[in-house]
Amino acid sequence: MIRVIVTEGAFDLGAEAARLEDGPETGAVVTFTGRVRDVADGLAQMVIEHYPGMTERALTQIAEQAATRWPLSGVTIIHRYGALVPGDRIMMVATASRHREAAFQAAEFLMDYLKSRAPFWKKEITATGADWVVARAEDDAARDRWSKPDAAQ
Amino acid sequence: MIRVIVTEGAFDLGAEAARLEDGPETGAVVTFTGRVRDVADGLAQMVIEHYPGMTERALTQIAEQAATRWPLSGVTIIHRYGALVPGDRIMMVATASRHREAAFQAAEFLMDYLKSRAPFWKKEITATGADWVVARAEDDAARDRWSKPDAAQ
Amino acid sequence: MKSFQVLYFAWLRERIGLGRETVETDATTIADLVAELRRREARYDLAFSDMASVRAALDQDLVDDLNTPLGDAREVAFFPPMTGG
Amino acid sequence: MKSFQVLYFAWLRERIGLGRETVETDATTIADLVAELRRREARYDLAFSDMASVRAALDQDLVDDLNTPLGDAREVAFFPPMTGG
Repeated sequence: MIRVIVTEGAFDLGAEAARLEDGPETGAVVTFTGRVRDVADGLAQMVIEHYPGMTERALTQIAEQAATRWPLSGVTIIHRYGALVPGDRIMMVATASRHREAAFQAAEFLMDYLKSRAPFWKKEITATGADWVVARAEDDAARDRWSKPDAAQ
Repeated sequence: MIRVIVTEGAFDLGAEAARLEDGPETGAVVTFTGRVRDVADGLAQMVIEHYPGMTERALTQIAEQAATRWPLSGVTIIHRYGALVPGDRIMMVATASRHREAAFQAAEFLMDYLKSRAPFWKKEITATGADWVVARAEDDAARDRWSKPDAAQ
Repeated sequence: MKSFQVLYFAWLRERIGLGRETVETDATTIADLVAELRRREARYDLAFSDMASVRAALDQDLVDDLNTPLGDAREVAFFPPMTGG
Repeated sequence: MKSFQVLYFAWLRERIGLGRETVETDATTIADLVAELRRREARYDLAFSDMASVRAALDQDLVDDLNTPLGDAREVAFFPPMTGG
């Protein structure tokens, strides 16, 4: 039910969604895909570093938390590492449920947790240099909304 | 930027998402897919009736509203009609944006509006008879949350 | 007298027994048109007996209120609450 | 003295100049270990100069507080706030 993949290679969004839809009880599937955007001064590469071992462990824990919190029939998280170029897909999450609200909320939850709890670091390489991407305070705030007393269930 | 398709045929989720991702500015793509679930006493068919002309018009209006409300680089709505069987995909929406929050919220908005404002009616055919699906009050409530003063933007 | 294309969908179509007809009427609002149709025949009266479950569109735009004037519309549609998605 | 595998990622790895080393220490908390590393050499001192930008994991579990005891952990990792997704 939980599928976590950490890979240098590309992935097939359509095949992943179809895999998650399988079974008579799944009514709703939500997917999120993140891609490398170009930056103002021209992005040559985005290099993604990760912490082998901890990455798989953290992503699995985040998926398990979502599956505990919402009635899901499936959760998929795929995240790439290594050297990517603008337009490449970086990662995807997908959630399957009988109910659309659960599928949407669980997918947003996965993204918010993944952004600040999964050990990935992005470096942008342009013609003028290389810079580590700085974490956004909004990403911590987005994650913290799920632990408020009135957090959506 | 807006793509609305009303069809008897199947659609290709992966191809639709890839189409929406095109262009250097798209960072995030969210998709929702709805499928025919089986029901307790065995669903033979789900037959979907629609109002040709008004359907395309209503879906286009809903997509335009989403594009006004959030910074989207693309919106796709595909909805099937005719006779479907359990496991068939019924419909999909997809949204593309620089920002994941906008893509998620716009996709949820599309679903909430589509459920109660797009002229489709589902009929379930089982071994024991045929029944029109009854609209859920929750679907109206889900739609109305977008017109509250504190609605997410 | 004005002439309208009147369309019925889902169980309204099934109860009335047709999907589309031309109606000549002096009715000025959607609600007046419904009242006139109900007086015609029992199948119309039955189809429109629970107006809380009936929605309408004028020229393919959903109306929020059945007291909406027919105005210059050419097409009036009646149907149950929608169940797409 | 206990022995730990110490890992560094992203700009911490670049500033320190290595990704992994074995450290023998009497430090009892993560913060103690950081203090000891900073005393070693300027490159460690620089890498750990802004602790608000440093996160740590013990045996591949993120810790919320750098005063967490090292306990029986074998692997300690230091890295900047994460930027996946």
